[in-house]
Amino acid sequence: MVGTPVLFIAIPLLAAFLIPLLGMIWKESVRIVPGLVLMYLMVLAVSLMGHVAHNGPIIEIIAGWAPPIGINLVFNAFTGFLVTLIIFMGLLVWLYSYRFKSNVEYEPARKYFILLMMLVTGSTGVVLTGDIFNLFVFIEITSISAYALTAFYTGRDSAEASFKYVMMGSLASTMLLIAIMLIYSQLGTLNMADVASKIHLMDPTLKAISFILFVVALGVEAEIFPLNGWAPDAYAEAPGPVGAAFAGIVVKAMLYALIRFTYTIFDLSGAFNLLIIIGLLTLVIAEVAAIRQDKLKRMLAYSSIGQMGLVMVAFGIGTREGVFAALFIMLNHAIIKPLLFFSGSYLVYHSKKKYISDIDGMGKLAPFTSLLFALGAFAIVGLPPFAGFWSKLSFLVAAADNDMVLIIALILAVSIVEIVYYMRVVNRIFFFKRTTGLLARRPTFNAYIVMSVLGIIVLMIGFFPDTVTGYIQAAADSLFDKTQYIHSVLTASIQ
Amino acid sequence: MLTLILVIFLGGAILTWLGRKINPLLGDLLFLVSVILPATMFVMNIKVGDTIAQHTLLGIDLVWGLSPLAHLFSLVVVGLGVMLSIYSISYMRGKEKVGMYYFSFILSIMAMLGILVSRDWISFFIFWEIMTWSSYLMVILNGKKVQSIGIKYFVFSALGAYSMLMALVIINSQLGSFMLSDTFNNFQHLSPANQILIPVLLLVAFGVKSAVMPLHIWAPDAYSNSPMGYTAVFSGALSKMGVYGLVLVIISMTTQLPAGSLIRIIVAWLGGFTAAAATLWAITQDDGKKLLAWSSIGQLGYIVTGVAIGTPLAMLAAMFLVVVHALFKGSLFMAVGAIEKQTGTTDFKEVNGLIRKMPVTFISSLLSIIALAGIPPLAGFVSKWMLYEALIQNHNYLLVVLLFFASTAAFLYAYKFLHGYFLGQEEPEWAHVKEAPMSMTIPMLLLALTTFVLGTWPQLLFNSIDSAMQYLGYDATNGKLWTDSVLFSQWGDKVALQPVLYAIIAVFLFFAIFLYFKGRKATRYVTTKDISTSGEIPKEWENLTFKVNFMQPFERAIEPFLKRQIEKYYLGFGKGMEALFDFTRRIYTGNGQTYAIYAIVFLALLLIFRVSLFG
Amino acid sequence: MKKVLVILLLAVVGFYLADVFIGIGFGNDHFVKSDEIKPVKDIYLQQTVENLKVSNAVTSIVVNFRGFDTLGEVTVLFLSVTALGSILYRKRHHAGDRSVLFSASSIVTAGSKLLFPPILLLGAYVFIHGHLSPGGGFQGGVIIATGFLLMLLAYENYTVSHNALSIVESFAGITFAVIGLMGFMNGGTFLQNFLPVGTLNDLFSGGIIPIIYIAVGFKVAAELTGVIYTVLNEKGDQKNG
Amino acid sequence: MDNTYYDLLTYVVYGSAILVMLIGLYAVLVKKSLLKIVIGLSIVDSGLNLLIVSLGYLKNGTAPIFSKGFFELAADKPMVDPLLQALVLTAIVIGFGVTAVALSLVIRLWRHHHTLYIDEIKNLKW
Repeated sequence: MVGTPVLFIAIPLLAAFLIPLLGMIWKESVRIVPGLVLMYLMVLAVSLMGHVAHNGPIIEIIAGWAPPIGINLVFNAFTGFLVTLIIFMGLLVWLYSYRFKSNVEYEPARKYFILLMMLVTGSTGVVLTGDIFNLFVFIEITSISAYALTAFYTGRDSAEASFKYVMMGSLASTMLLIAIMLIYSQLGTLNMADVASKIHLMDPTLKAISFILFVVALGVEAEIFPLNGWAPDAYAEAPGPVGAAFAGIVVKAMLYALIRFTYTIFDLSGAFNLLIIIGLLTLVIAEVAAIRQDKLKRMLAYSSIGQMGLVMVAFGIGTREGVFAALFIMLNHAIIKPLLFFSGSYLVYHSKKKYISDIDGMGKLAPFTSLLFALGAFAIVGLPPFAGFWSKLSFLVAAADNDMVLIIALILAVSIVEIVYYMRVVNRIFFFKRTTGLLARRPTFNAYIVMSVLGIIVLMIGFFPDTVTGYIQAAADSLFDKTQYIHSVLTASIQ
Repeated sequence: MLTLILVIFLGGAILTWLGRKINPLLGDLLFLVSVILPATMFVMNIKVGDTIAQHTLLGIDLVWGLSPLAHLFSLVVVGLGVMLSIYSISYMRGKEKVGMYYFSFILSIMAMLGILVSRDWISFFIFWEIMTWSSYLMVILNGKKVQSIGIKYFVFSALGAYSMLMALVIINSQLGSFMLSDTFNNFQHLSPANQILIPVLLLVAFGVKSAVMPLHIWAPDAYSNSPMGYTAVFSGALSKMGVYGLVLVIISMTTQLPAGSLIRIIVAWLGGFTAAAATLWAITQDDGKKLLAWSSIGQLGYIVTGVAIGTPLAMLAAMFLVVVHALFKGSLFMAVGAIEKQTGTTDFKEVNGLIRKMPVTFISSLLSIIALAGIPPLAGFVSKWMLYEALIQNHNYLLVVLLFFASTAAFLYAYKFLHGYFLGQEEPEWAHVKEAPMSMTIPMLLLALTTFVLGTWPQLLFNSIDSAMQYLGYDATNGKLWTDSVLFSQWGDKVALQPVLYAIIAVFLFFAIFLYFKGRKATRYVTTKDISTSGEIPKEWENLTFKVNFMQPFERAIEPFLKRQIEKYYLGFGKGMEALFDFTRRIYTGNGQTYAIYAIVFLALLLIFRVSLFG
Repeated sequence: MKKVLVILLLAVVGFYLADVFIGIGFGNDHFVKSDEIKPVKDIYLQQTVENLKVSNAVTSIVVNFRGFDTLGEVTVLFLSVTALGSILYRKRHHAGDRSVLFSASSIVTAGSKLLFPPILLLGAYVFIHGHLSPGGGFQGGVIIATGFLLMLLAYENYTVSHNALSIVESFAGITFAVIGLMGFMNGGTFLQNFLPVGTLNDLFSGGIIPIIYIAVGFKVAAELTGVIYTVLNEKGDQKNG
Repeated sequence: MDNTYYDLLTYVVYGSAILVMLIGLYAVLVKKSLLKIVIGLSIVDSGLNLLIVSLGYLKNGTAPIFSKGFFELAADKPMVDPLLQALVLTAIVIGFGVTAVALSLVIRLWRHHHTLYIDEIKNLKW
């Protein structure tokens, strides 16, 4: 072991506080330090994953107070899987931004990298924490970083997007707090495991109402249908790598929170049906909106929302296979969507309005980027032999095992819509004549590396899905095993 | 071994694509190697067997083997693949996106072989999808009408693929296995609803690829829009994958169903309608590619009808037509490709009198057209005869009438094709046209001659078909199945040769004489502009070829049928959906306040319906 | 029309919320009556006296029991300052005048000057005695920031060094994090107390709690001042920015 | 103090806290000025904080501070919930952070659009 889970939070925070000081000495350090921190966290995550695989979950106690008194962090197969994913994506986003932002002045650059690191840290915290109120704090850390990153470009309508995000976000945090207070007022505890073990004592009405508040609050961040108005704007107006980070990191963490509440903390039977309903709504509306978009990033944003809906439906199945499928889709989405955002943002780099029509014929000008975009598009619509196919298949198998024939039909119908809009873009890239005089921007070396790594992972999961399914299976088992979670947290003590 | 072959295909595809970037010649060479080498390995090494290779992905067993039925189809794929790979080298020379063409070509050959060797639904589906998107790349390769034709093709393919996916996950959930054999053996264990649902879904899936009537609208455009070197594969082999699937579904599934005969009759009628309507459409086309595309759909209609009827003779006819259609349609598409390559257009109104410029192309087209039209000495006749006979035996007289009508009408477009390109006035515009290079004409001719051989000695193929049919559960007939047909029982397999040979000799003599006279008289060029008019002087640009509105009276006659294009309904549906989608996305008004109201409304709704949600 | 609908909507939501909270009741022990339920607040109240020797239970919760939350909270503040800087960032050549254009009367300026030191002193007192009396780092920090706000309002040309602010802020943050990490000494956990706790109601009691709270105080003061300064300087001079 | 007094107080305290929240929400949902919306958000926060603090109150309760005075004068009185107060502290700080960000965004929007009328600031839609 090279550390304990709390370092996932402590080290980036320490670094965030240090960076302004270091920046006074050596300006380049504001770019480098976040990367070093993320690299260290990556090593930490991998080594802890290895540890967890052999020795069971790690419960980190903070301030010496064993749960349920103090706050604790839980690093088990499930959270570990997500944390590793989040940090890996964070590292890639950093690497991609490293030169992407090299033309930005020192002041904004410093802020960009601090905010990016805190975005990753906040998401990590959301996943790791074992305390409801601490979850709220980390959600706020993530959101504030996200607000600022959305509005990072001064020129465009980014402030508008960010403002919508702030509006929705702060309504959400209000509801989250009310829900937390309702739980506390009944059970006298804030620890997730403790709440989960006592939730059956709670009055059903209060339980349902607090769950509803949680769903609405976390639904804003997890982009479920009526609450996701901010999302396409934010994705589209944020800098390219940030859009990727939203799709690959933030949504994942927020969805995790929603799932944690549904699966572990609450014992409401109707919760799964609710997940399916809102998941389907989200999926259908988002894909339907995506097909009519004329801006590339906006289309990708809607597609991302749609995928989240699919993940929610998969979680709503409520079986182990469903969870497996959901996590698999999450993993694939976390890898493919950033690939699309990265390559897409280079394809429309010089375009002012970022219209899809501006990428006509880009295949000639920027073959590598275009190819990777096409790979991502093929993978995300679930064409075999690319990554997305396996997750879609495992989802459908899980759904079919539960006799959800109509839902399968609906989802497949929506997939056709998805295929149409992705293929329209791919067609434009490769088979259209260039109509605008805009030149392609050559990706930086780092961007090449990042996109290649993602492309290789997409291919790898496509051809050898078993390289990742072991982890996903362990994660699914870990999420599913509620009693084990409760037991391991409540019996934790300082080593 | 099998895995190795597929990996060679895959690696070859990528290497070819890369090689093409380095040096065109290297790309050509790699292309040939990576088609022919694994294809040869496949033919030499892969024998019929249940499990040849096995992999486990995601806890699902992927089992690969070769059934006799698949073996029959694989012959078509390999044969066409090799021939067309040779053809493509010359055909694609000097065109754009050759690398992508090679890449998709190799991949689709791989995918088709993969489909055939799949013994489980998952690998079947994977290869099916690879086939779909690799052929999709071909359809849009020339960059024309990409968004309409390409998307139409992909949407229909996706519709089919997703029907299949849905069917196979239901199969898995009910039977706990993705194996094809388990599906067929345990079909009775499915619930009654699923027993109907699954065949229907699979029929949709395979019906799309084999262009059965309401699902065919992608086909004419897709066929004619892809490069001719590939269209031959498309129509000859790729669409046969749909047939392969149909055979599996109809024979192995619907026969176990009480309602199965109804399904089969419906499919048979759909096939018949496809044949008839596609033939009518083919007649009205002015472009060789389009004509052949529609003709392919029509021929597939015959095959589907044969498969759906499912009596031994019908099956035999259908299987025979599968092979033969691949041969003659391959040859014809190659011919059109050659003409396109040499003249730059495929429009009947523009190209004329190529008979002397491109004699080899003409000969092979002639042979293929004869086969297509079902004129006796060639293979098309054998299969069509058997089909009619099977239908009559089965008392499907109306269907016979329909198919016979289609077959007769097919003469019209067959003639139009021949006349359009090769006969008629020789225009000075095409005086410079030369015969296509050897690498194009030889595969073309080879395929045409094979058609001829198979028409004369059909029993060459019958053994393969027979073992395939035994595999499907027909009575073991020891190679005597075809004696069911009057055609052979009267003549006998040995005797069949004589009258056929007489016929061939007669035909050839006729053409030799025809050509001789034609050649003698051809000293005088009659151009389209050399025409007497009553007072009006035709303008330079007015195309006065009599091939303009060649079939006008006929077209007028069938107009009422043609007006009811299914495509219009689909387009209307598509437009309606898009309008609905556009309306739906207006939910996102852009006003942050509205979003906040949504959130509160959502909260209020959940609070109000809390009881019904959570009890 | 829209207003009416919104009011109806809010009435529905409000009805449910009010229903729930009135059901919970005011001023009584609202926890579910069950043997399994042992509200953590009782443990906190007990432990703060027995183990931590901190008289202000809120402080002991904020800094120790739930110190991790506070670390996050401090980070939120830090982030909002960073976010503010990033959102309002402009290239230097846009510099204009400060947006507060009026000049305060001499009474205000003189009064501010007079009040400024006591305000700072009060703030410092509040956060130094955070573990003994109501108040603490946040409250003290806010008080200090109001002192700076007063000065900024009173004097048109009053400037605060951005560098100084960010150094204070960083050092305070680092102190918090490092003290947290020092908890790992002696096999402890993050943020665990490693200093002697002293006796209840002494100024030097509570182990690391006062130290952290003082750091928090500095940090909050610096950050709030930074926020105020950034917003006031929107349009304004970028001398130190 | 008797129970009816507390029953009445329940309505008054919770009712007013929730009313404050609803007023804030009303501003968020109806008012057209961005600035008013931000103010509304901050009013919602205040109402929420009121609600949380009053949730922690106990009859006859005293502040959760073990000062000398407590031991001398009020040792028998129950202490109000210190945890909720600590949480409110956190919530206030976070609310402050969000409000600051929201206000800075309003400044940015003013720079671009020279209006704060929300119906005019919707370049991003559909």
